[in-house]
Amino acid sequence: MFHFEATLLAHLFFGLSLLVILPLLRRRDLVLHLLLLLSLGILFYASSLATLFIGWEMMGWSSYFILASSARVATLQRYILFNLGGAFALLGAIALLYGFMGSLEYRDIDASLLPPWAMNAIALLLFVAVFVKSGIIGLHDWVVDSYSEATPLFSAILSAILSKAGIYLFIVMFMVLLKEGATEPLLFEIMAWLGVITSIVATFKAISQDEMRRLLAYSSIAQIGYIITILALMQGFALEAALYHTLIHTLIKLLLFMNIASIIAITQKERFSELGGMIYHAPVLFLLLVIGIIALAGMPLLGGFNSKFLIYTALLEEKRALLLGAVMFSSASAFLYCYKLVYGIYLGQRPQEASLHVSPKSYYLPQLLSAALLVLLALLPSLPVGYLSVIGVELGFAPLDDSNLFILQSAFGSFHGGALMGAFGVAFVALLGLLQLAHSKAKKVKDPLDISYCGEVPRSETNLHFGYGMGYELHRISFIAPLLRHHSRVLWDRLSLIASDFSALLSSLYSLSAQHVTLLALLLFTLLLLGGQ
Amino acid sequence: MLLLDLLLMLLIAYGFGFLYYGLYRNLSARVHGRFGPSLAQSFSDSIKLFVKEESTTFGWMFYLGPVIMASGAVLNVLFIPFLNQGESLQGLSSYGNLIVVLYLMVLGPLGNALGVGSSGNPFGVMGVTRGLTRLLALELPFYLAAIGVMIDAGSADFGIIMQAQSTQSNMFAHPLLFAAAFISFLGFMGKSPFDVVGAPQEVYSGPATEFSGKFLALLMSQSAMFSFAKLLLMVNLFWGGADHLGELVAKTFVLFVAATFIGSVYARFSTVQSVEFLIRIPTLLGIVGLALL
Amino acid sequence: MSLLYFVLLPLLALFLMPLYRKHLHIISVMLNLTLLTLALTCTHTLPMVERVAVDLPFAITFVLERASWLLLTLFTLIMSLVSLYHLRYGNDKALFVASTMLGVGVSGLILSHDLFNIYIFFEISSISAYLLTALNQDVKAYGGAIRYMIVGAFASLFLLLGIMLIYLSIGVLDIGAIAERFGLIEPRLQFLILLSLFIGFGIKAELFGLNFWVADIYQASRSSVGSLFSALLSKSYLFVLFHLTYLLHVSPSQLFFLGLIGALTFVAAEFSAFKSHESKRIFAFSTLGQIGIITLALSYADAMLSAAALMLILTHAVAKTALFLALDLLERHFHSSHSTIFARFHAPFLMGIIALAGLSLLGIPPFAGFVAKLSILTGLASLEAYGAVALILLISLIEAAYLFRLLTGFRQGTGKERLYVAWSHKLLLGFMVLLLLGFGLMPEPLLQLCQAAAASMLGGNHVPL
Amino acid sequence: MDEGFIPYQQSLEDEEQSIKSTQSVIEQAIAWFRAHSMFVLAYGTGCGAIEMPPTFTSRYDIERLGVVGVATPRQADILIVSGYCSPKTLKRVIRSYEQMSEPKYIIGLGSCTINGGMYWDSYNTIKKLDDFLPVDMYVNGCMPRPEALIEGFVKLQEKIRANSSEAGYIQYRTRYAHYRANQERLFGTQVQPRYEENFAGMNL
Repeated sequence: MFHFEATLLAHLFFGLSLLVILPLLRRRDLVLHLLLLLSLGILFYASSLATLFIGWEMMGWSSYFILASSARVATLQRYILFNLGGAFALLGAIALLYGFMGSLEYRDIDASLLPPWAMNAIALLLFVAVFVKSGIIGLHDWVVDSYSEATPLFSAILSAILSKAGIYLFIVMFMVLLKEGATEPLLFEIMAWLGVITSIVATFKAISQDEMRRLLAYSSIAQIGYIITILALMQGFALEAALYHTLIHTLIKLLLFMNIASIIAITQKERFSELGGMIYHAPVLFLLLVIGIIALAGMPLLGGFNSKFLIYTALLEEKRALLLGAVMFSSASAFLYCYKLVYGIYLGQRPQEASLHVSPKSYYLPQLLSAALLVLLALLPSLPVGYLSVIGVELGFAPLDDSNLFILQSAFGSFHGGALMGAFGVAFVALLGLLQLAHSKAKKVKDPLDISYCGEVPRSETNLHFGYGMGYELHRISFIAPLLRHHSRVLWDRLSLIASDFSALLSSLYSLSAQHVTLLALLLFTLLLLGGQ
Repeated sequence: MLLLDLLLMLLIAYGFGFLYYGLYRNLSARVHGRFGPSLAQSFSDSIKLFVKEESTTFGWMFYLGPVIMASGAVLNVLFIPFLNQGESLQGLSSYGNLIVVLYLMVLGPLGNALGVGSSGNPFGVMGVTRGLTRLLALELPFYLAAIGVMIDAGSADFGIIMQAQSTQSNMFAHPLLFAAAFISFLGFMGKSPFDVVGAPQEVYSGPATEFSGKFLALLMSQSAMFSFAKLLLMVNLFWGGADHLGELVAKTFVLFVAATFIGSVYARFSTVQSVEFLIRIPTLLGIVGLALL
Repeated sequence: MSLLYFVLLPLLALFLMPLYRKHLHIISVMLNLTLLTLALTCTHTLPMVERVAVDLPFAITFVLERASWLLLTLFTLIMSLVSLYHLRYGNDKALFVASTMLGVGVSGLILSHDLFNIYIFFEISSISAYLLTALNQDVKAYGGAIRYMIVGAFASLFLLLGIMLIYLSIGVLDIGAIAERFGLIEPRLQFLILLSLFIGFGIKAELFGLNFWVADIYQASRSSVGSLFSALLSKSYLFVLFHLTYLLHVSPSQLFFLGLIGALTFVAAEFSAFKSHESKRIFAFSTLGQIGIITLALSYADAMLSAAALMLILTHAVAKTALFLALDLLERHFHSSHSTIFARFHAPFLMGIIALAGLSLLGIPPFAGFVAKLSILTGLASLEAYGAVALILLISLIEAAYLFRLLTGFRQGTGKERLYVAWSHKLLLGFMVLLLLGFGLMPEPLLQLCQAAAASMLGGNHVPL
Repeated sequence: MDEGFIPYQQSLEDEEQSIKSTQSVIEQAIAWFRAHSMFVLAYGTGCGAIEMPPTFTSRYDIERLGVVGVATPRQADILIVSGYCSPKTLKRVIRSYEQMSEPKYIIGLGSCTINGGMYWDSYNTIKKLDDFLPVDMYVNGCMPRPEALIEGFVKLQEKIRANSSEAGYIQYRTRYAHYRANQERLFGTQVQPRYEENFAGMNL
């Protein structure tokens, strides 16, 4: 049976969230954070759907109350309503399952007993729950707003930990509990495409953001889009690829959000337009962020590539060429926001402004750990494979070969992490040496404003950091511009307006005078009397 | 032995890279009705830059940017096999595969972009932005073609991909995929009409604006090697690779000349235009090609 | 131990109250705690029957079986909590008198086993409710009370009509006897009787079509009174309505109609609350919504669903009481109950209480409300009533929207006042939330009680004449 | 210095021949590469700029000599100041020159850079570029033909190969005070950063 011990996710999430919570000690929201941790525990330890749901909901509301300390009211409303919407869909699925199984214990669930329509209905409801939590496009507004308005530390938890709950739910429900069920394959097909469309749209939206955490929020949505896509294949290697990517993404987002938390602590600024040129003020943070974005972009030499590789080969194996093309497109587009992130904060020119603060030392620990793990995973890409295979093996899928930790095997080829790292290292050192020995001597400019600027001497108040606006040109590209509009927000706003109008109509009934009430009651009586006879 | 092999590969890539670059300047001069510089001109340029007395740097990241970029190019050369058979000139290709190489191709530009960004020059970043935006659309058709090739061969391994073409090269087996990849390849080569990145009329030299002396020299050298790596990639993916060095030179030369002539006669696309063109024509070709697979 | 105590002791207290005017609050607290103890001691002696024969058709028959015991315990508990809450406001004499009377009324309603007494207690509870509404002694309160009175009188009229028709046709008023002989009545007259009873109780139990007065009454009265209305009054009428429904073996189509009314009540109330900005009104609508769900669940006449509905009655009563009492604290401080007041104070404990009680109200784990809601949903699902499941889940989102909007009020705004909450109030409110949490974490005992109660309610407890 | 441009130019050219023989092989190789790869920043300050496009394009094709135009001063070896300079332009010219990496050379194109040319009595142009920046090669005429410019490049190539210590950039470094004084007389002190202040020590 599916068990807590078997879930990498659980270990990972606990370990990492504790790391983030560490800097929070002696703060007021610590209790709520611990409650959140408890809810994760309930979620992972659950042996019945009711318990699972308790964990799920507790996670929702405890995070809501943590969020409440910093977010705007509209954001909070959006957060809780979307989360509850997903949770109620889950509850609906649970109730439906109960209707057929008569029990909510995992061990009593036998999906082969479900009639197809019920299986599909359950699948749809679960999709809603998973999609809302993962922020599938159209249901993503709450993600972005909450990530950007949470306290910097809590954004890290939201993105690194909580965003994976949807994936966990999917794995538990579909791959463990309902795998015998006869779900309509079309549903998974739709899910796969939704995932990839989400990742593309979110990637472009990420590129056009001006706020660090909004960018990263969209990036999270995009990354989870891949995972959704790959999970929809319902295959063993896809499961492993998804889990590997979950692991990597958790590490990356922890690193990046903590990095941004540090930057916010140092500068008190959130927007790229107000930042820039931090590299020589915080070189360590810069390096950590670079590690993060290289991994995020999925380039070799850092762990990010491993999971991308697995995802691609899994899709290749299933011969899903177009799906893979779309995934790779979105993945390649991610370079742009990765660069925007590092440029907007660390590179470019530093705007003239007030003093800098000191970043708390405790923020460095999670970053350093994540970065070290990402490097280690690049060197030994097969390291977590055995760990990841556990669920797959329990489900009867063949595990990936991890006899040589340096080599990540897949059905479509393999690569040697050590060789990549080694070759790069040698080339890098050799070229650096060459550059050092070259006849030409490097002279460092004294004033960062001594740049080639059309023969001009820029003043300190000249805006030289307008590169933060990169991505604006996407609005001019006819294929991309429509993706950048806020369709879903308009849709939900309109829906809420309709509800509000309907509500006004109904609530006007409740201000009737006593005479009218009695008259209505009399009318009802007469009508029923006539109708009933 | 392996080490010698690797060095040889790098030397070949370096030599032929510069030779082709010189050739490019010559050929396009002929197209323009000029004589153009000598074949070794680009090589001379890079040596001259190496021996300039000073180069300006803006800090350590600026210093490391070109190094990372050049390392990326070196890695690309090393991870793509030169020949489709035998032990020699295979480099590290058995340690990687096509997917690795596709991603390694972006490593260099990213390193460079970091260096450019740290100079604080807005023109540099504008160039980088243009490059990355163009990259969005540039990679899509190439990826589609590569996916087709990989699915066709049943592996991402270069050896197997080349072996699968022993009877019929992919260019003829999947002409649409080849067309898609070729248009992308033109863009990757940075030639017209896809050379908006460093348009000197608008953004100085784009990413290279602040690079001087040895940094520029390193960038030129890596660009030569990188171009050769891209030629290799196309030859391996669509022309079945090469049996021996002579064939390799011949095939890369043909490909190179084709790219040069096309580049010489087309005017430059703006960033938006190039993205729209790349998404319209080659991507569609690629999708149809995949559908026909 | 006599069931009469539940009526006589409060009446005694009512007589004592004028004599000890300065200690009304103490009398009230002691009375309610005594009643609670008495109710709890009855656990092992159920069912209990108590008959005081006046003249046979008009005998006073009290029956305490599992279901009514559950409610009686709940009522005495809520009464105790409310009176404990008012311990600090000892000068509020009318409140104690009227609430004690309300206690007599609702206890009598669920204990009574004959229509005559039911009518009497119906009136007692109504009159005390009018009094409670007018407690604030301002224009709004009097207006509300008069409106309430008009509607209430109308309800009594229909109830009386129903009772009269029953008595005229079969000559008995004892419920058990009526249940046995009801089939003898001509079907058309049966229908008329059922309809009159439905209108009579429906108005008081705040069902859709008959409940358009409710929000205004809640708004006109005090928040603490709202807790009594919401937790005791409406629930007791609802209980009697369904008790009669089950006893008289109404047809499935009529049950379906009741379910439909329940669903309508639920939908209309939740939607109405969505746009409301007056917190008492919002809570009133939320009460209506819960009543709707309870009605919907009870209308299936299914053991599991009825148990779940009883559970919902219990959890809702406690949660709503906590909310109304907390609101009362705010109202006393701000002299307003507009929802914006939630943004104007700083009191973490009170804030937490409101939040947690709100979560329970919404049926969010790990609070007791969740168990009730989950039971209702699984019950509906096992009856294949998927439409009802979907409806409840969807409309619950609307409920979440307005409840969480109140909660977000906590963090809005800048100039927040520090609000002092007495430790006794903290203790009281904390106790209620702990109760909710406790039953949420360990729902089994309560669920068993509810199941037993549901069984007795559905089994039609015939007490021989 | 004698009156007139021609004797001065002659003296510059004579000097080269004598120095060349003293170089080592490596120095000569370096000088050869430098001479055969000239990246030009063509600063079109005045009307002389009109002659540069033909020089660079098909008709005269100066790329044969290894001359390429570049856009930024960082990459340039040679700065062509093409014609008269107003103080406003000169400011930018100086800035561009200072941002070039050494070794770097200046070609003064047209008579205006020598003595003001037809603007000899203008109130708003400088008369003698050499007061502000060290000119390595003058191409006189108004305007000089592309042939003349090519001639200038060839002469400059010879000069580069000679690797003279009299080269303009060395003079600019050693006699900076003189140039700076002239510049400050024209612009005041607040405008341009001082050249030596731009760099914080050599070698990273």
